[in-house]
Amino acid sequence: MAERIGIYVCHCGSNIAGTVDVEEVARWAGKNIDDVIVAKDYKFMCSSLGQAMIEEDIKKEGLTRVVVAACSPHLHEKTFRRACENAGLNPYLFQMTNLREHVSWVCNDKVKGTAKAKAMVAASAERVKYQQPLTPMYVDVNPATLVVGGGIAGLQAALELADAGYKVYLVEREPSVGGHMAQFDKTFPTLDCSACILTPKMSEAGQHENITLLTYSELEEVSGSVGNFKVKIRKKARYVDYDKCTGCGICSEKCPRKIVDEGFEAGLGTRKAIYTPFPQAVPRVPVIDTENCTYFTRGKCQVCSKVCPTEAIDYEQKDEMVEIEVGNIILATGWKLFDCKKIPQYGYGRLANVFTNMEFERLCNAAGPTNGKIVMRDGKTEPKSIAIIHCVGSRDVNFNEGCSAVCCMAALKLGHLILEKTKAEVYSFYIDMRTNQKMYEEFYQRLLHEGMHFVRGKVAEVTDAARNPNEQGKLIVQCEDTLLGKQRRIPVDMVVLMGAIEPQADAKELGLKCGISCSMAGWYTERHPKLDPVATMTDGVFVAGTCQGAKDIPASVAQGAAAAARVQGMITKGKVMIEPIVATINEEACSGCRICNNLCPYNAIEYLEDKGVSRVITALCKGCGTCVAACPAGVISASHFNNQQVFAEIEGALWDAIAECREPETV
Amino acid sequence: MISKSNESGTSSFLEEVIEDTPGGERIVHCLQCGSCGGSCPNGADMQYTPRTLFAMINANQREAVLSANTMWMCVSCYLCTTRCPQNIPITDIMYALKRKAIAEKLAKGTDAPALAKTFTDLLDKYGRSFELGLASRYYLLNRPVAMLKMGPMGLSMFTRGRMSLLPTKIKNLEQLRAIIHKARELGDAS
Amino acid sequence: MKYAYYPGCSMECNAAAYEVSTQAVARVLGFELAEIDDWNCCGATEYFSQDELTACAVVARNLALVDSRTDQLVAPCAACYLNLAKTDKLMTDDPEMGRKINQALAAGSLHYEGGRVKVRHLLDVIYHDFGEEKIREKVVRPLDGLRVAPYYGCQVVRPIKGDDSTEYPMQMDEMFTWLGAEVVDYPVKAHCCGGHMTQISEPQAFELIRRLLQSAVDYEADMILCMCPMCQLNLDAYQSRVNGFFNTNFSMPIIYFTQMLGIAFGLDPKELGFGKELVAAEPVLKAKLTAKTTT
Amino acid sequence: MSDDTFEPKIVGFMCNWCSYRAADLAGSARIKYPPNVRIIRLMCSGRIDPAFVLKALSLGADGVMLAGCHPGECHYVDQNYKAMRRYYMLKHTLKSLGIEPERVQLVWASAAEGQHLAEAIEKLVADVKKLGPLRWPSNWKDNEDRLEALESIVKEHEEALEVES
Repeated sequence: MAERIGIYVCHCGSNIAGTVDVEEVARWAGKNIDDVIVAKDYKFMCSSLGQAMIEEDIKKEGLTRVVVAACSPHLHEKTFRRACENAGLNPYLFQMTNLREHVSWVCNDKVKGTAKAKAMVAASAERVKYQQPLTPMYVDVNPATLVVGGGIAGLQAALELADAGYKVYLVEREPSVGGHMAQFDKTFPTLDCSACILTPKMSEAGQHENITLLTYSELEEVSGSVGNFKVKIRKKARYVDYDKCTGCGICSEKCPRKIVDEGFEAGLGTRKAIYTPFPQAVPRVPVIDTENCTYFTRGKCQVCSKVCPTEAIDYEQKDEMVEIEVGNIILATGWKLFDCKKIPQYGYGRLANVFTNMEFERLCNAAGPTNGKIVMRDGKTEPKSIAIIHCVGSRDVNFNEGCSAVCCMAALKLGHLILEKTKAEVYSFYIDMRTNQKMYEEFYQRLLHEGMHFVRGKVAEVTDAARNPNEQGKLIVQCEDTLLGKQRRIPVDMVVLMGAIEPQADAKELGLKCGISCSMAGWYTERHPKLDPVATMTDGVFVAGTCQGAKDIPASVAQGAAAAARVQGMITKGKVMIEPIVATINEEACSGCRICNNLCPYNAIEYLEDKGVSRVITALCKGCGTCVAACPAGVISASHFNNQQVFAEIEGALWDAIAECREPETV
Repeated sequence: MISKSNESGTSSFLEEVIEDTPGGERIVHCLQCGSCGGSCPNGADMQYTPRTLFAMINANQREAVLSANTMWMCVSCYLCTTRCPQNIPITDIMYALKRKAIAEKLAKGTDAPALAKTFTDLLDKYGRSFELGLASRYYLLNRPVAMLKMGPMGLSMFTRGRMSLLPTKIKNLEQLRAIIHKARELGDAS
Repeated sequence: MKYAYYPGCSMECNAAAYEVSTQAVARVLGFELAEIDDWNCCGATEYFSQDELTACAVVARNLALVDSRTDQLVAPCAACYLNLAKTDKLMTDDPEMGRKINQALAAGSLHYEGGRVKVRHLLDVIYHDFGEEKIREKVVRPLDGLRVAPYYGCQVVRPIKGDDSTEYPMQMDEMFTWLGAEVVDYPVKAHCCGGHMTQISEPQAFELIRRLLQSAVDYEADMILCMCPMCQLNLDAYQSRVNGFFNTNFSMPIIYFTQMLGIAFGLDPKELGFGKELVAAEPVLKAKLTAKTTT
Repeated sequence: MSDDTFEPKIVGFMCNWCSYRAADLAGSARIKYPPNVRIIRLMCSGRIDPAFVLKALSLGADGVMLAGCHPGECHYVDQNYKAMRRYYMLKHTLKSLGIEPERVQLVWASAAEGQHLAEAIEKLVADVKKLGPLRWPSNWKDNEDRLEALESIVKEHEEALEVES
């Protein structure tokens, strides 16, 4: 029996009707396309009246298929699917034609626009005939959540969920949560002390009944899909019994082995071979750094074991694998600092008094290696002048094309701290001063008032090659002052490089484990850059904080909370709908060649050894259709995008070419 | 950021510069950061830094650009080029501007075009460069006073066998000249 | 091992010391430099300021003359190296330009396919193709106690990126530690020697030369090692004029790196072209190295 | 039909996540481009079966655009690389069928690159205009052998396609 198709062409006010003759398109479709029962145009199809019209026609005319030619399906596909469903028609028997974004808005010529619109309506109409009723699938959502990364974004997400009463596993690869924020002294623009606002959240997370803290742990493997992920986590051996340790710290105090702390203290301070990264660490349980521990390297010492009052030291401890089940995953894995040695002309690593911003944060920090005294590399001399260089490795196509977003403000903050703590002259070398959040511009004005010097120009080089007695013994910052149009050489005692914020080195690898991708620059790709910034293309996997792109603390916190809210929504609903767009293999016809097996990025195709055929695991399939296109026997089919549907759509789109071919033109 | 359009909307100087420089299209990405002007060993003596020149090119200030001393201060050290955060081939743009300035006789206050001309002529004539010939012709014509100061140095060079009195000629001068002739012809045609 | 060799005009006379020491070092290390027959001048920076297409065609004639059995071309001069490499790259990257250049070459019955010849600087060849082990093997007179300042200049390290840094190249530094010398890590080793500014505008040129000499003196170098005839000429021949201009008293020998390689390999300074430099190296060599040779 | 008035008919296959959204963005930004491309949405460029392209050309299309996310940015991890591999093989097939490979162009456009996509469409339309109409269907009728050749090539092609190296 032939289908009964209804076609609805929207004016969208004058948005479509301005460059497409919508009445003509509807009239033409009604006359020329087979099986079309109703073809109408209407001012605003998405309005309740428009929807009601479609619903009524479905019932009255007994429509079995519906095409709406209006805007992008990304806007209103759901609206019209619902309308169909209301009228008792399976929503997957509906097709949407994009006349606004793809025709009327991009075309000036009404005749040509109308012709294109006809072809696109024909394409939808031919395709819709072959569409099949589909039923969305629903799966239960496990209310537990995994948060990866214990920086401020991850802490925020974990606490929001835990406070709402849901179980959270918080995984952090360092021995303590806190992330980069724990290293900072003050935070811009309010200058509140970073530790004062962060550590309460850290201890809250450490003590929360709903949070299982897995520090010094890394995500090993993820399987399953939204609602029901199975996750393997490697708990690295601390060599300290978590349950016995009271965090008294005697072991670190007595440990005879002192090493430079390249981690938390950014190379400026020291720590012991058994250590907690900083005094407020959560948990307080230390770890043994086996590469430097005398016992592990030379088999002798065991001082920590001897002094531990609770016998918590366990040299035999092994890495442990923990398996957990969660419904959703939030990635909040943060960033890493650009390696400033990659720009040798700035002298980092060669000229002693060139510092990175992270080193300088520790230098300013009252709990840092100098107790907050700003001194040169010799540990005692107070600098008389300091240059802060912006955009080191950012806004540079050789390293990171993007702007790191926070360095201008961080530079202003460091400038303020220097002016507050020393009598030094402070120079900021910037390309553009970017202070575009609440109270940021005001903070810039404050620094102008406080007497920080600003030079607009990207620094060319920092050198110790003096050209005159003035420069002798100094670091000379050479640049063009672009506001003067003149080259300048400014001798200073100390240089601070504002290194770029870069994606974590293993971001891509972790993303692959969770089935999400990275941008060219290495940031996690969100579902929509504006309208869906914390969800990802993989249902049940969310991102928060700097792993999604460079951002400041308020934005990281907001994203952490937003991701938690999205997860709560999933948990509250209890069930999650899965679009029924999946591939299926006709096992009868499958030759078992296994070509499709390796193509699937989600390992959703299994090979059944006993039957000698392949099968799609529906729950894992995301419906990309690559296997469908690749199957040499043509026995894999993609629901809602099967070959018959696509071929029909091509035929419709070329209706005029086909007509020309049937009746060769006479010129 | 430099845009290709200009106030009058006609074919701009910017487009010409892009056309004449291999990789020149990168110029539109200039951030005006000044790492070129800051890096240049002669930057302090430039009338306009390269960055300023790019802004002037964008503003279609053709004559001012071509009569600037900037490109004549360029020593082809390529520091600006390798340091440019936008990969603009700055040194090559300087070469393109030198050629334009010479062709349009806008080069001012510099002996560089004369040196280039003398050098090129000698090359065309002998196929090799000839230091004494270059020195005598170029200095006598352009900088007779400087020539006197060069005397002692020239003598030291001569006594150490580092200055030859006669030019070396290549064997197949005919072939070289034919190539040069054809290249000029092709250059003039385009 | 055999390489095609493009000496460049300076090597014939002004930089004869570079030429003889290069050949001497080649003999010790066991490689042959087969001079391109009837090569012509590379045009320096001057031809490119005048006429790009013709300049490229003039350079390309040399590439086209490289024996078809060789695909490695060695140039000891920085400017020659860059002009040859740049022309080759342009012909590879820009087919339209390649076509035009070949049209010009055709007038002399020549043809060159971009990318056929790999253009290399002498330092690159000695550093990579022989390397630490082979070079150490040949050392008979270690340069212990001699403080050398390797000077790279510009056009070998920039803009064509090799595997060394464009800002702080290290390959000559490393090579001289193999020879036992104390290598001075001074900040201007890849800055400009003044180039042709010595001919155009002396104040600028002299200032650039002064910066290099001053830095080497600040870091207490005994000599500057260079790898380009133009750099050597500017730093050596103009040194007394720089002294006059700034009222300084630099007396810094400027020696080709191949000359010192030769010394370390035990060759006689005479066959390495010593004595041709205007600021004599002899006193330094005597003071620092004579004691060694006798032991 | 003179060359001046020739308006090529082109089918565009675009992935749901990047290139289709790029086309949406071109629309909302009111960027104008020639109205010759009729867009068909697929979930991923990896879904593009070479047979779709041949089908379109055989029905009278003068050109085909394939568009997907940038390499490394595929929403299905890396399926666009598979599209790219197929595209190169497809070009060989087209050549052996005597069709100018420039009629089929692969474009990467992220959801933010409306302008880039519009420019790519402009280029494809201009390129196809230069080549003139394909008239494959009528040529086809003239030559039954070619039909067979096409079928065998498609088959061979598909078999060779996905063998892992």
